[in-house]
Amino acid sequence: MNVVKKLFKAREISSFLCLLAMFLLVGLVNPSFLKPQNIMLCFNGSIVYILIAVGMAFVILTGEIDCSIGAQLGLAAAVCATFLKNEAPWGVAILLALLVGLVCGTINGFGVTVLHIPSIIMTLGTNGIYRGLIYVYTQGKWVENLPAGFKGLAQTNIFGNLCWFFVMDLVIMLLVFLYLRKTRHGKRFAAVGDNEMGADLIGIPVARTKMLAFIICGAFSALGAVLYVSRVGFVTAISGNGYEMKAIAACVIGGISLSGGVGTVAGATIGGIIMASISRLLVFLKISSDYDNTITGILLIAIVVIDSLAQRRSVEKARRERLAARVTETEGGADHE
Amino acid sequence: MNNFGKTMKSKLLSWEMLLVVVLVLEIIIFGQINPRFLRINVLMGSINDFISICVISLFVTFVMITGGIDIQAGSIIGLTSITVGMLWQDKGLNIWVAAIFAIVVGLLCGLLSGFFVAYTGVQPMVVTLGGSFLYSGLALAVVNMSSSEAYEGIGGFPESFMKLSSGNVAGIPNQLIIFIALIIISYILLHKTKYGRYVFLCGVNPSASEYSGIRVKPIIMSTYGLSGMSASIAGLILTSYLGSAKSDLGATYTLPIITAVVLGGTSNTGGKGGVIGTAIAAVVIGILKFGLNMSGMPSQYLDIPVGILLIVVLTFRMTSSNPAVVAKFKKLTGKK
Amino acid sequence: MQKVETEALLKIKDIRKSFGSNEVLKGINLELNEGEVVALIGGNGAGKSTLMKIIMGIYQQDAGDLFIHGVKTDLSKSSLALANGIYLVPQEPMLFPNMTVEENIAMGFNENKIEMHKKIVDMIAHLGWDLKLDRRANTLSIAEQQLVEILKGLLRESRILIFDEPTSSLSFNEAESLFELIEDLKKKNIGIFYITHRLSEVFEIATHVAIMRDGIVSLSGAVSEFDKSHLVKALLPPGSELKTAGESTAVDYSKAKPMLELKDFSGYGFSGLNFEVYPGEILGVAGVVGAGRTEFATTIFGMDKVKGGKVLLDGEDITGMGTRKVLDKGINYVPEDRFLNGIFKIRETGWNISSAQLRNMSKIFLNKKAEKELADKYINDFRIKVTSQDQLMGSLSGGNQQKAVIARALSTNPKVVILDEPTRGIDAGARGDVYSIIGKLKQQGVAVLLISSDLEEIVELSDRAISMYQGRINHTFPKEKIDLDNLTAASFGVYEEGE
Amino acid sequence: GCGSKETSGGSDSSASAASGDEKLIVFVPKVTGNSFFESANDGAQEFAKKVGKFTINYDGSATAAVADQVTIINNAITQGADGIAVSSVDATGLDEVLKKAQDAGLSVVTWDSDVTADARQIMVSQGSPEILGEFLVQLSEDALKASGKDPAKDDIKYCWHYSQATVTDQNSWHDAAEKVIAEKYPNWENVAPDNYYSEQDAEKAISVGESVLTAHDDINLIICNDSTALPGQAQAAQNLGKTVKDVAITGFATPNAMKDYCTAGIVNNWGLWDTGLQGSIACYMAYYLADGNKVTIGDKIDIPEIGEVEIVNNSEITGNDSDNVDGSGVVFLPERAEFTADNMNDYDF
Ligand SMILES: Nc1ncnc2c1ncn2[C@@H]1O[C@H](COP(=O)(O)OP(=O)(O)OP(=O)(O)O)[C@@H](O)[C@H]1O
Ligand SMILES: Nc1ncnc2c1ncn2[C@@H]1O[C@H](COP(=O)(O)OP(=O)(O)OP(=O)(O)O)[C@@H](O)[C@H]1O
Ligand SMILES: [Mg+2]
Ligand SMILES: [Mg+2]
Repeated sequence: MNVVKKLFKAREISSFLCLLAMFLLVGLVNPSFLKPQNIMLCFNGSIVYILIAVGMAFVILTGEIDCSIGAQLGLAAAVCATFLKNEAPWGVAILLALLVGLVCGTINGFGVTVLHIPSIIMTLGTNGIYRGLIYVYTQGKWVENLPAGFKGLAQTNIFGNLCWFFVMDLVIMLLVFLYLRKTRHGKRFAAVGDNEMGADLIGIPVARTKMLAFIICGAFSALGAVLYVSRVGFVTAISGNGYEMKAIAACVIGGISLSGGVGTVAGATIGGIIMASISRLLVFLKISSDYDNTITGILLIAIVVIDSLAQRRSVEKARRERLAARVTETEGGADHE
Repeated sequence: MNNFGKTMKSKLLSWEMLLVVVLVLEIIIFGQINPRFLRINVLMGSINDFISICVISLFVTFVMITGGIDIQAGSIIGLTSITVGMLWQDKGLNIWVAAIFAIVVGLLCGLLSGFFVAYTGVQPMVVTLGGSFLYSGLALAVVNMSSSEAYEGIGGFPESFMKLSSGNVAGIPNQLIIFIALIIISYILLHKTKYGRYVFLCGVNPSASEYSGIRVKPIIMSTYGLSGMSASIAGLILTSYLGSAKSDLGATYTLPIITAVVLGGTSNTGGKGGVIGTAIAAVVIGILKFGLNMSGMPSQYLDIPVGILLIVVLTFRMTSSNPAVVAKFKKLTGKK
Repeated sequence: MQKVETEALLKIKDIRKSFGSNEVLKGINLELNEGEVVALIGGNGAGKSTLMKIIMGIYQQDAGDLFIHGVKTDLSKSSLALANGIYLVPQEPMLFPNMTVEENIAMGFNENKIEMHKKIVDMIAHLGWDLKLDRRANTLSIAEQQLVEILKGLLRESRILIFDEPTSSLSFNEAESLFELIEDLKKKNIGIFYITHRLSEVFEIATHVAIMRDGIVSLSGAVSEFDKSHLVKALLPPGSELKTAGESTAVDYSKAKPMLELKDFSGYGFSGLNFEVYPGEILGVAGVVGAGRTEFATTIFGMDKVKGGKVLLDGEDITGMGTRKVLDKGINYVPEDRFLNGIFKIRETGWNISSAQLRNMSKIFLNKKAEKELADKYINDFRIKVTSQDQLMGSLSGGNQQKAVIARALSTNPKVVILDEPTRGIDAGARGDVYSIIGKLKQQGVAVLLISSDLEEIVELSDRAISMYQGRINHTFPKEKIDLDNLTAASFGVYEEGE
Repeated sequence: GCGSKETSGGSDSSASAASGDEKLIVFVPKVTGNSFFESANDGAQEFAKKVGKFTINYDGSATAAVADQVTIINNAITQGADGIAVSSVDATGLDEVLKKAQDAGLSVVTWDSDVTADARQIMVSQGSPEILGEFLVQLSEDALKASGKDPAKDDIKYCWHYSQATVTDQNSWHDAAEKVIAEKYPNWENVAPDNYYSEQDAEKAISVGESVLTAHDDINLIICNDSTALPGQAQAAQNLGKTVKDVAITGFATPNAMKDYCTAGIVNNWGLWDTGLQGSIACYMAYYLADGNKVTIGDKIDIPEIGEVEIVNNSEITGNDSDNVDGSGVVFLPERAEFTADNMNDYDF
């Protein structure tokens, strides 16, 4: 009973319900949306978003933000694709992509923790730099005609039409979830975001934790880049443009607070699926594509506003209940309820 | 010790001075690379290309002082532009009436987002991200209401409207005059009025502001309205400058605006900052891009130097205000 | 590390620390031995917390060394301090707001969950405190947060434990149970630093006392060597005298018209309040933490919903008005949680003082001259220690911040002032200043509602007192009946009439 | 790879422009990082090296913003360039600045995407919207035939998938093609008259593509007149296991971007024109005009390495005689290519 109640209080649940409601609503309008095959396509389509949202979750949990992951993803994808194209072994290409992600993440972390630059500014700056480097690296050209085998990875399905990358994402997410919730080391991220001074007081290395969050975030964007390359099959200089905002939105929709300390990667994953599915929903709703942005905007605002109001209400309700419970009924009838 | 307050003030002053120095350096260096750069009409003309960023960042400063952020201003530019075009062409309104109407639209858009930020407690970044989608979508909806196609743009505006950006008074381009006027207005509003003080106080501690009898929510909401309004002014200028109303103008301005505000010395956590710094910083960035481009650097690479500038300047700023670093530095120089 | 019995547990040697040009510690020398409780006292801003934070590794000293058992030890990071068995219970609670009480306590411990849970439950039971483990920290009142912080410290098996004003917002019996525990700790040979502004506590639990003033330890020794007046004298700057509220002039209630009147006033956390305050009267409101005093005050002030009843100000019904209206009508409130609701930390002291009066001083444009005059007036009147009114609020000491918050409340010339824990965490000198401020208000005919958990304060200042218990007023005391015993008993709901 | 030479060539050029030897042409794409424009640049740079009389500075907006293009042109003027060859993001938005450039003595050529006729001197056109619209319909016919349909008789369900509602050229081709279809094939039904857009985001192109194929599982034809949308749509079909036989997917993209899909039997045919050639002609015309030459309608100009081109009236592309103004005309590209498995390996761009 208590467990069930607790589960329903979890913020991820409200995000999950939101996802469910969205799918069902679209299914009402256009039943073909609910075909299992299509649902799986939605999941397959979110493999990149899930990874970047999970990576972003680390940074946001520590109370910082990373506005450069779109460019990190693009840069790592460009490197990975270029090496693949030049027939480097896959492992080398993937490792190099990860290396790019780690370096980018380290630079961000360095700026935030050592140079004390506010993360939003640091990463806005590096976003420009990394994006510019993609142009330098690729000369603005598309990297295309990648080995068919590598592209085939993203088309290898298990359980019917479900891409194995999606399952991999879920496994990674689960491991990260357990790490963040159950291990002493993992709990540090939320603690740092929740109260930096308090974390410092009990001996949590704040700067190192933040640094680690940025590096992990970089690694996840690089991993996302590898999946991107496999899924899309070509890389352009604008690959990943704007993904940082989508990842942030995914985290927020998933119940992660931008002020740090609150939320889980499960929420980020659900948020990632929602963000990746919006453009699909619209196709099925038969709404003019002209309204893509309008509806995305309305959805985003509606979800976060409703969620926020519900949260506030429940907090306020709990407070009032607790306060009311303090008042004893000494003299009968004096109470005005 | 005695001059604690004064040193703080002079620190701020010197920050703005530093930006001016950077600006002068830029002009000198780029002038060396390409002497045409120094022609007065070239320099003055260059402001045309970043005036929108200058104008909007002045008022986004207000938002950031309340501890918020506004990443929707770019899409309000497009909405304003297409609104003014549509009203003028299809509804036959006088162009200036249409312009006023468009400014009101920008104001309302800003207020709507501001409302959500102030009254529902959703983080400003998310609300304005949603807003940026919403308003760029609405811009397309406005196009659909008009007789022209979205891709065509609306052109052929009357001469008087075109003068907004191409005319000049005593050799000073109108755009520069508008910019200076807006600097003065925003400066007075932020630093000389009660409203401006409230903006600061709400940014420092909203709860303490409530206890001081300040109506925090309307104040916060209003700053988004102001920035929306400034975005629509920028939209008008841009429409006049391009001679064409389009729904996707300004889509790329978000990052430069935030960059200018922060580089100008406004804290992203609220409570500190000012419009003069923002104004200078916006010009510093604009001139940097212009100068680099004139020196032959292709546009797609420009974000690299701007990013580096941002990081270098902030490193300087953060470390110089960090007592531990200052102490270390003093020790080092003292010993030598 | 080899233990050398002859060496002190902790030796502080010539510690120096400056913040910018502000030299806070000018060479501190102090020793702490096993089983000792060293009470550290000193005015606000004397540098007590700063010194403790240096020991804890939160701040780094500019010069000087720390020795543990005679071995020079690097404590420049909190992880190092923790490794050396040092723990600080901070003055301002630093909990993780989004974690539950239990998670907050368990964070930073290495025990497994079940063991930890048991330990926490046992400890709470032992102390007899009322604290729900599954509440999130951001729903705790400031007092409850302090309880959690203390728990964290007690559970930690440290060799050196530092309490920085642990009782500043605790009520009497919670403090008592803490003292009992400290006695236990003493017996376990743990060394304790105990910072406080309440001198009675020094004599109750400390073995030694050290007074900090002007950046040095001006006086130290075994408690037995001193008495209270001795300490007070050592605390105050030379030549100054401790102020009191002065003789209160009796209020004639028979003819007076009440300034503030509550009729069956109910809201969240309190119910059925009936009382009135007269001009020139100080009405003390006693009670334990959670009695609902802050709630009724903030509800009058328009911060929370009224559930029933009426508030009359000078005969006018102001029930349910918003804060701004209430302010205009002539009520002002000094909030309990200074950091959350009181100060604008990163702005000038002048801005802080003028913030409530601003809109009466200026229409559209700021009237900087009037603002400056206002701030100067209060800085002078209240003896707020600042370098200039441009000094940032966050860099003032706690007592001075508190005075500035009171100044802000008085700047609107209210008819009724509600002071909620006005002297929490401020030193004896500043406390005297606040008392004389309250005395002045009384003379000006302002009606003062004094909410305080420091019952001595109520005894000293009030013309009349009420006590609240579980959200209701359970007793009203005329001047002659106000004494510590009565108030304490009433606060705990055990007062018998005619006792 | 070979790209690094080009940029260094670009930055050197400002110096050489000052010395007056070679003309400096600023070559402006609609957007950088798009294979269409990049290959136009490749072709043009190579051509410039062979001809030698001018250098090309390739400079574009990364986000296809009008204001960015205006900035770039302004900079070209102040930088002292001799000519501009621009593919305009906006049909009228560059008019003012291009007139300013002409006043400042620069030659102004547009290519790929035009501005108002009197704002430029020459437009190097891949064809009028009508021509390209018809080309798209022809591509569709071929693709339908390959999937075993008879375009003339069978009921055909089709839709469009391209970048967005605000880009000029793709929308104008769409409009023209729709007119042709309405006239020629009343048996075709557009199942999504509002079109699908993927905003040049490759991932979104796949998502939208997959959804289109699922939401309309009986669709016969998808026309993707955008070089990001076409490979994305093809990838979507591949993900869903659809081949040429199930649905006809065609449109405009570079051969390199589509070869794999063609080999895999997902796409039968698609088209584009020789963008490198277009870039080369545009830059040459800019150089030619900047060199002091005047052109009038009917002139035939011999371009080294390429051959003879003819200047024709503006009305040829706008269909509006009033657009025929002095000193302004159009050059048409000689051909548009349709790629299939048979010829795609002859091209490398
Ligand atoms: N982080 C800081 N930056 C600048 N000044 C500081 C900082 N922390 C403390 N100070 C200054 O150092 C002095 C000592 O402060 P500290 O908190 O140690 O006083 P305290 O003795 O604990 O006073 P209280 O009894 O009010 O708690 C004060 O003048 C304060 O303004
Ligand atoms: N859930 C909550 N969220 C925010 N603030 C809260 C919450 N619960 C309590 N508070 C605040 O905590 C403060 C005081 O709580 P406390 O437990 O001390 O009760 P109280 O009635 O003020 O007790 P006292 O009689 O000592 O004043 C108040 O300011 C109250 O508004
Ligand atoms: Mg202290
Ligand atoms: Mg209270």
